Amino acid sequence: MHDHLLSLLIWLPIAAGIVVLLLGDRNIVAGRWFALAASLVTLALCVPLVHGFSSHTAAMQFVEKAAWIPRFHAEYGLGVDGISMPLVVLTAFMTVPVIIAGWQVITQRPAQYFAAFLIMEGLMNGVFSATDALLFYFFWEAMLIPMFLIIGIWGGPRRVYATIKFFLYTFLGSVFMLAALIYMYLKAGSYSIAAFQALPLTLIEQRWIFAAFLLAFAVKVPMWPVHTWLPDAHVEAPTGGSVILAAIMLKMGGYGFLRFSLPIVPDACRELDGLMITLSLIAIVYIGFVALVQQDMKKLIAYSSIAHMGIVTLGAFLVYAIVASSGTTLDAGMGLDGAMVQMVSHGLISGALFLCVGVLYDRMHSRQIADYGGVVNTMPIFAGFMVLFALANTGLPGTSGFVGEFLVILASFKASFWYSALAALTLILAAGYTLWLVKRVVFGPVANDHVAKLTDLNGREFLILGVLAVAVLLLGVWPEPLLKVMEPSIQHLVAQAAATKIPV
Amino acid sequence: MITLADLLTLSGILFALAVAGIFLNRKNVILLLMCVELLLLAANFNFIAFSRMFGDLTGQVFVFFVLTVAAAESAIGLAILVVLFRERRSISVEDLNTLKG
Amino acid sequence: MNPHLLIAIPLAPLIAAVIAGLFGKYIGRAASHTLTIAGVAIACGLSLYVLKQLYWGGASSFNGPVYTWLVSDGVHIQVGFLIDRLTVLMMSVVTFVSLCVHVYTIGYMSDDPGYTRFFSYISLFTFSMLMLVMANNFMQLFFGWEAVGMVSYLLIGFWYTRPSAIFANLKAFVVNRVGDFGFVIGIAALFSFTHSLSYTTAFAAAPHLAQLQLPVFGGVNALTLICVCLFIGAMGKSAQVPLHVWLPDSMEGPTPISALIHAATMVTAGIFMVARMSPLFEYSSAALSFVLVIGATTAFFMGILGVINNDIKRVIAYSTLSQLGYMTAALGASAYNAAIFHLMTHAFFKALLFLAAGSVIIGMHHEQDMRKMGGLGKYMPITAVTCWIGGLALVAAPFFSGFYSKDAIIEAIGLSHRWGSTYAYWCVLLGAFITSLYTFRLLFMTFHGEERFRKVHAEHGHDHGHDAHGEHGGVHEPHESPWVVTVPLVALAIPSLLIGYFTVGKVLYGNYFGGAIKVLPANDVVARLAADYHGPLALALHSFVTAPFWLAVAGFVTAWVFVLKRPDLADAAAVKFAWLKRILDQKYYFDWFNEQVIARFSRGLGVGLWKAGDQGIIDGAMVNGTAATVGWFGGVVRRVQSGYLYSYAFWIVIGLAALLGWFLVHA
Amino acid sequence: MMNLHTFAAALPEMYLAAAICVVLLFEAFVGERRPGSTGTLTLLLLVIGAGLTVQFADVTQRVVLFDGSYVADPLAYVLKLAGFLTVAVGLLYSRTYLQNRDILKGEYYALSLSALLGIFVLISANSLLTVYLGVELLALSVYAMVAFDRESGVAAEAAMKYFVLGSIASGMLLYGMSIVYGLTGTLSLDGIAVALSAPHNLGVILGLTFIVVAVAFKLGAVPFHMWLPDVYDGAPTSVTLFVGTAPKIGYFALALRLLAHGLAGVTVDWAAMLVPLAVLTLIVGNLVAIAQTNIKRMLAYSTIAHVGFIVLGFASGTADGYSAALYYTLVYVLMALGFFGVVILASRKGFEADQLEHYKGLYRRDPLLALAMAMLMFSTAGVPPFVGFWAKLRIIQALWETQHLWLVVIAVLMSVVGAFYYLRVVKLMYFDEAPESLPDTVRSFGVRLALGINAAAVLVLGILPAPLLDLCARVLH
Repeated sequence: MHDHLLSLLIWLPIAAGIVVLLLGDRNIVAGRWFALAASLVTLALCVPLVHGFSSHTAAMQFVEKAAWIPRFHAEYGLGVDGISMPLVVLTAFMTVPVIIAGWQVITQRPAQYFAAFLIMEGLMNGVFSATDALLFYFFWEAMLIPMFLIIGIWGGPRRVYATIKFFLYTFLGSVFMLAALIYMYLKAGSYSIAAFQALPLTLIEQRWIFAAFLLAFAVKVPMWPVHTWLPDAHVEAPTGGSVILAAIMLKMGGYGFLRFSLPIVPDACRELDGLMITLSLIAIVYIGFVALVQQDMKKLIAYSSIAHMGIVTLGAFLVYAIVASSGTTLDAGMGLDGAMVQMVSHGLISGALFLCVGVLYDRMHSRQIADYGGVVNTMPIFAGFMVLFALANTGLPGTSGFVGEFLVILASFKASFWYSALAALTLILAAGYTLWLVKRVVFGPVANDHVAKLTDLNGREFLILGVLAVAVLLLGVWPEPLLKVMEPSIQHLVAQAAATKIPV
Repeated sequence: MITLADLLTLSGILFALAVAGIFLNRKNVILLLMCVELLLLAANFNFIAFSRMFGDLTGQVFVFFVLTVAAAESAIGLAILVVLFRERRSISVEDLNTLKG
Repeated sequence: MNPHLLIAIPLAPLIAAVIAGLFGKYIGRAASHTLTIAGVAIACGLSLYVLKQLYWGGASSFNGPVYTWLVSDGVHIQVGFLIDRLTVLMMSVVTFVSLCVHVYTIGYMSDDPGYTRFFSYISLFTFSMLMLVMANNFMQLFFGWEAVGMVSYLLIGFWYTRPSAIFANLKAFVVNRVGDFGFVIGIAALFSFTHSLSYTTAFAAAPHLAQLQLPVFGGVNALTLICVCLFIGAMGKSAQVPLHVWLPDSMEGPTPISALIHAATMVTAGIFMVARMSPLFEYSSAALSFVLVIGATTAFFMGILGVINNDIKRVIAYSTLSQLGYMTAALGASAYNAAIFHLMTHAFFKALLFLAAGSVIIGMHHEQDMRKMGGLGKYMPITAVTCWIGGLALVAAPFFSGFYSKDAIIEAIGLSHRWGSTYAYWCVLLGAFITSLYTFRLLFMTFHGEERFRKVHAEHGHDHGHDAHGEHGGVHEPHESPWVVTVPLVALAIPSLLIGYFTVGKVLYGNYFGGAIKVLPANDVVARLAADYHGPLALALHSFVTAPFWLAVAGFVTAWVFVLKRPDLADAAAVKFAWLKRILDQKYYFDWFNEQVIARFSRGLGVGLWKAGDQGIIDGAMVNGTAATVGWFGGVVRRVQSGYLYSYAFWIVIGLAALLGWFLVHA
Repeated sequence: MMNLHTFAAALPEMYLAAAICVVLLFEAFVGERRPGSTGTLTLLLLVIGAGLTVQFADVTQRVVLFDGSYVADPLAYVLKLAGFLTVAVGLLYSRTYLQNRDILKGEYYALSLSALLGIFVLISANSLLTVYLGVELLALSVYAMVAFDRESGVAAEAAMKYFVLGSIASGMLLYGMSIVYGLTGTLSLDGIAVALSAPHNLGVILGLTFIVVAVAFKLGAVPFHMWLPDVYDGAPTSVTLFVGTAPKIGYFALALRLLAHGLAGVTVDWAAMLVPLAVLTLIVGNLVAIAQTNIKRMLAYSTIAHVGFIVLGFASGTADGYSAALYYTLVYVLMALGFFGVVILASRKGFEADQLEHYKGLYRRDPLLALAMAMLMFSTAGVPPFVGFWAKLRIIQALWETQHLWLVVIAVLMSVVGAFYYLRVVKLMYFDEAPESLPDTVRSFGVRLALGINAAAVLVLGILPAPLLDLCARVLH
């Protein structure tokens, strides 16, 4: 089984999704349970994945290779290393709560709902475990379709605008990447990512390719100024959609930077490092202020996601600044570690926060902060979770939110005082917007009789929030296991990024 | 003595006339059909001229084919014209504008 | 020393807190408080045991890891303990005060629905504080640092239905985050030079760092930058001007919290941290001057605010600010051990004062306004006596614990030659007068004079919070509080009275701290004080001929005149110096500035960036703009398809001509 | 030496010619009494034809017949097979539609077969004469088909426009051919390929331009595209389906035989001419499609946009480019069959489902149809995992191979613009509520099955693209 584990992780959920689709809305009860079972099995498949994963090598593991398009040297190649494995696990982990969250809430076309998410899971696992660029792109794009439908069918009032915006925005970003991939294929004679990473490229070529990658990944992350699709998409998407968007899809941008930009066009990255760091810092500060004044809970969390992903991109591109300023790669890996941890942690926290909003939305069908107040009086347990995740979102030590930010800030000073100063502003801003949200929604006297009628979490909601809470705390108290898995790959990545690929 | 150049010039003029006729005429579809015929004739002229120059017959054979096809073509054209007239009670080019945009 | 034993110290309260927090509902109130008290008691006992080991048992200090938090890029970031005499002193104080507060809470919160939650919080706080104190590296220090802030956030907002409370806790957290912002940068800076987060490495690197320049702000000394950044963190936690604004508001929390967190322990974390970092600060005179000036300013100006306030808890809160200023100023003068010594004594008597105030508040049925009290002495004798003891300790009356610590600070600053020390000296000196003025004003207004509460029961009963003796008319006699309240008072009164007398010789002038605190010989003012130290008795007798003592007496007299003898004079003065009073009522306009300028600006900026930047330029112009343009263009091109045959033909000819023209020309 | 076997390669054409006669006779004697039976017969004949083609016309290398005016090669084999299948499927979809508008006549089938014959002649043309005959045979049959519904005025108008403009095009084609003949003295494409090898020569360019314009017109490249929307819009949907599919194969062959083969010597010239045409075509096609409210018109403009891609393939002027274009053509035909099929199935007697509004909430009324349409739309937009993605990929690859950076950028940008109006269809079907009053869709099992297979093919070929990609590359190398 080990030699087809990744294939299973990809195709099992997809197949399950199709089955659910075929079961249809008529026997949805069976469909639901089947979907849940499928997602749990997929999660269970991660156990051998984690267990069999060797954290002593940067090489790809669980490698699978099969001919796909021999004439164009594109193969069905799968494999995970320390960078992708955690993200695969995160994907499998976050899908379960999404399935559970939609349990009774989704009444309209439920079969398609669960099917869409299962298929998404498979495709996302594909993105993270593809070792062939064409295969990667294949999954990367295919994923847009289910998300497009999820937002469009189960979304809010402006869902059509939001989903088309989402699709075109990301599509625009991706097609340029495709052009770049084909270009490199023609030079490298193969679509394998490893071949691309080994391919020498002149600085001009690298600039163009970097630009193409930037467009694709920056939109996904999203980085300022191509972030405006995210708030709309989040606000309109159903809870599950928001969770997957925030928890996994955004990570693909970060993953793309680590897997493609840094190792494939290191010289262009070195050259444009300042730009990337500036954009990241703008995301952290600018977006922080924007988040402060949001009136819609989901929008607020969406903006906070952008700010937190700013930490990720900052950490990713610190490498060059550190090498430039200190002349050594010492501590360069710390930024990348921080970026990775931040991705995983943000996946958990933002997912949890969106689930919290979902819990409220299911009861009051409003996301407006103004409609709430004093929720703690009627939903104490929920309030407990909400406050916990909010504090985690502010990067409180002891929660996973702290680890990534701390590492990135530590590393950033090595590059420049100002980087760390601006990055550290997130401490203040995040505290500002998150806790102000909590103050207005959770605390205070009961605001209106809708709030007065609220009922506290049911077992289902308690279960998913509880699991996430445990995960957030565990990762915060003892991140070493995660770091251990990543370390060799990160070191390898640092080496790749520090090297030059300009042919002499 | 008629040179190749003369013939080519003539065919060129014919061609130009035909084309001009097609987009200058706003009245009658029949005229269009005639222009089309003229167009084909211009081409035929070339073929004949060249075949005489080369002294091989293929060009003229081609012309025979063209003439045949032209006949079929005008047949179809007139047929369409009939249908059109039945529907629209008009064969004015000006009225052929319900499909646009 | 046995590490497992050390681990048990923070763990006991943590476990208790978790159980009480998660299962409080099921195990019930009694179980919860027994459990948490047991947890803290264990911690306290063990701390005292460790203290004994270290001081009398001659055990050497412990510095070792507990577990590896993470390894990033070869940097091992560990959770670990550094237990030396400084640490263990803090541990003992924290756990002891915490224990008293736990017991006291049983009575104070007896009828609060959030009873178990409260116990869980304060136990959690004890854990966090211990982690902070026991840390041997900056990561863990920062963890404790933020954790105590988080618990304080939860506790200030404990009565979450009070708008004022949830405003105060948000304010507290954000202001603290401003401090932590500096703190984390300081840590990052230190890390970037030492490539490690452990204290020992950092301390070792200090002399070297003092030689380095950083190319920011046109070149600053690396160590100065680091120390100032770290101290900004301390300013947040220890409420130094201008980051002090959160502390008075934090009085919205239940009184035990004010005693434990906002007087005795958490707010002193900053003081402790600087003392802990003395090996760094010692090498940066500039940073120490900064510390000195900030501290002195806080000590004097915040004290003044105590004089005009009528809320019994807020008066004590301002006094806390002022006393923290004293400690900070002491740090600035390199008199670290004096600062720690004052921290310890202050912890006892200030906690005492708060708990006494709490007892008064219970006695007055949750009335906090001193103008509605008076003459309570005969109704609640124990409270009154203990409160007097605390007060006298606060004003540094000879023989009282506060005297030994505070006097030393004033003396030390007087001896210091550091830049700003003169200004600081005058601040702390006059501070002595102010201190005694507000202290005695509080004592007189509360326990003596006419029984004003009889007049005011009409509008009595504002802002009850959760107390169950809710709405009720008619006068009710103030009554002494139950034993669970008074016992802690007594328990704290004893050290407030005595601990200074018995420990000053060792802690302050002896070599108690050993290597825990580093002072360069050149800066060592305390050593010079020690030179003419001849025992606590002599010190106390000598004080009768010193300025601070007489200033305190002056304060006493003034308070007596204005409060008891001629209350009308106070009002007259208020009228005469109306401008001054307005400034003071506005607390020097700090809050006004924060709310009207900073907060408003941030929101304005946010709205601006959102509406103009995101929605206007990016979305409006770029995104939707492009879409609109494309659509519009499509509509235009569409019209070319006019439907007329001849125009179609015409386009064909155009195309043909264009191609012909272009290529014939270029052929 | 010259026995029947020599002509086996030309079997499809001969068979088809015979088949046309059979259909006409059958219609004359039986069809009158049993309406629809002719249709069945035609389908049967087409299937048999495909079978015979596989049996006899599967040549392994280039076979030249009839004094070099006819060629049969693997490419021709593939294209003819595709032609048979396309027409068969198209007619299958059209059946009910024709019935509902009582134009279910034998002539319709005869015309489609003769059009197919024209396509085949084009496919196997190896001399200017055959090319011309193929073009005309195809064009004349299609003119007639467009005007087939005698009750419809717009159809007549469309036919007339198509006819006139088409004639101009053939006139230009002819004129260009005459000049080429004048330059080379031969009609055989092989001969021309040998004779014409000096690019940038005035005479060549003169002739070339006329030919290029004619080819561009047939393909529907801007600014010679104007007939296309009107014809797609005005013709009965079944005819639109036909015009939109099979002839593309023929015109691809036209471009390939005439330009890529015959005028190979001056590739630089005609490729250079195709570049601006392709760019214009991409831009105009996509932009105007956005502004459409009639789905047939929208699909017409989308066709133009796709033609832009196909022309780009030719513009690269390399064998790989041609195979990319071939792949694109086949894929496009497959998808066009699908979505026009959906349009046909969504229409009923007296109701033409030609407005975009008619697709609102189609998901509710007919989930399967909506699903098929959605898959086809995503595929046409070029989104994986559907086959349309590979078509675009191949074109971009061909452009990269010839260093056409800017063409790549434009192609890529336009594929994004294009995605918008395909998404809009999905949005209408899935996100909007169905208005009442829309009639049911056609439920006949066979047709739906065929459509299902059609849509499934789009997915399967998308996930496993290797075979078709291989085929297209092989037949052109």
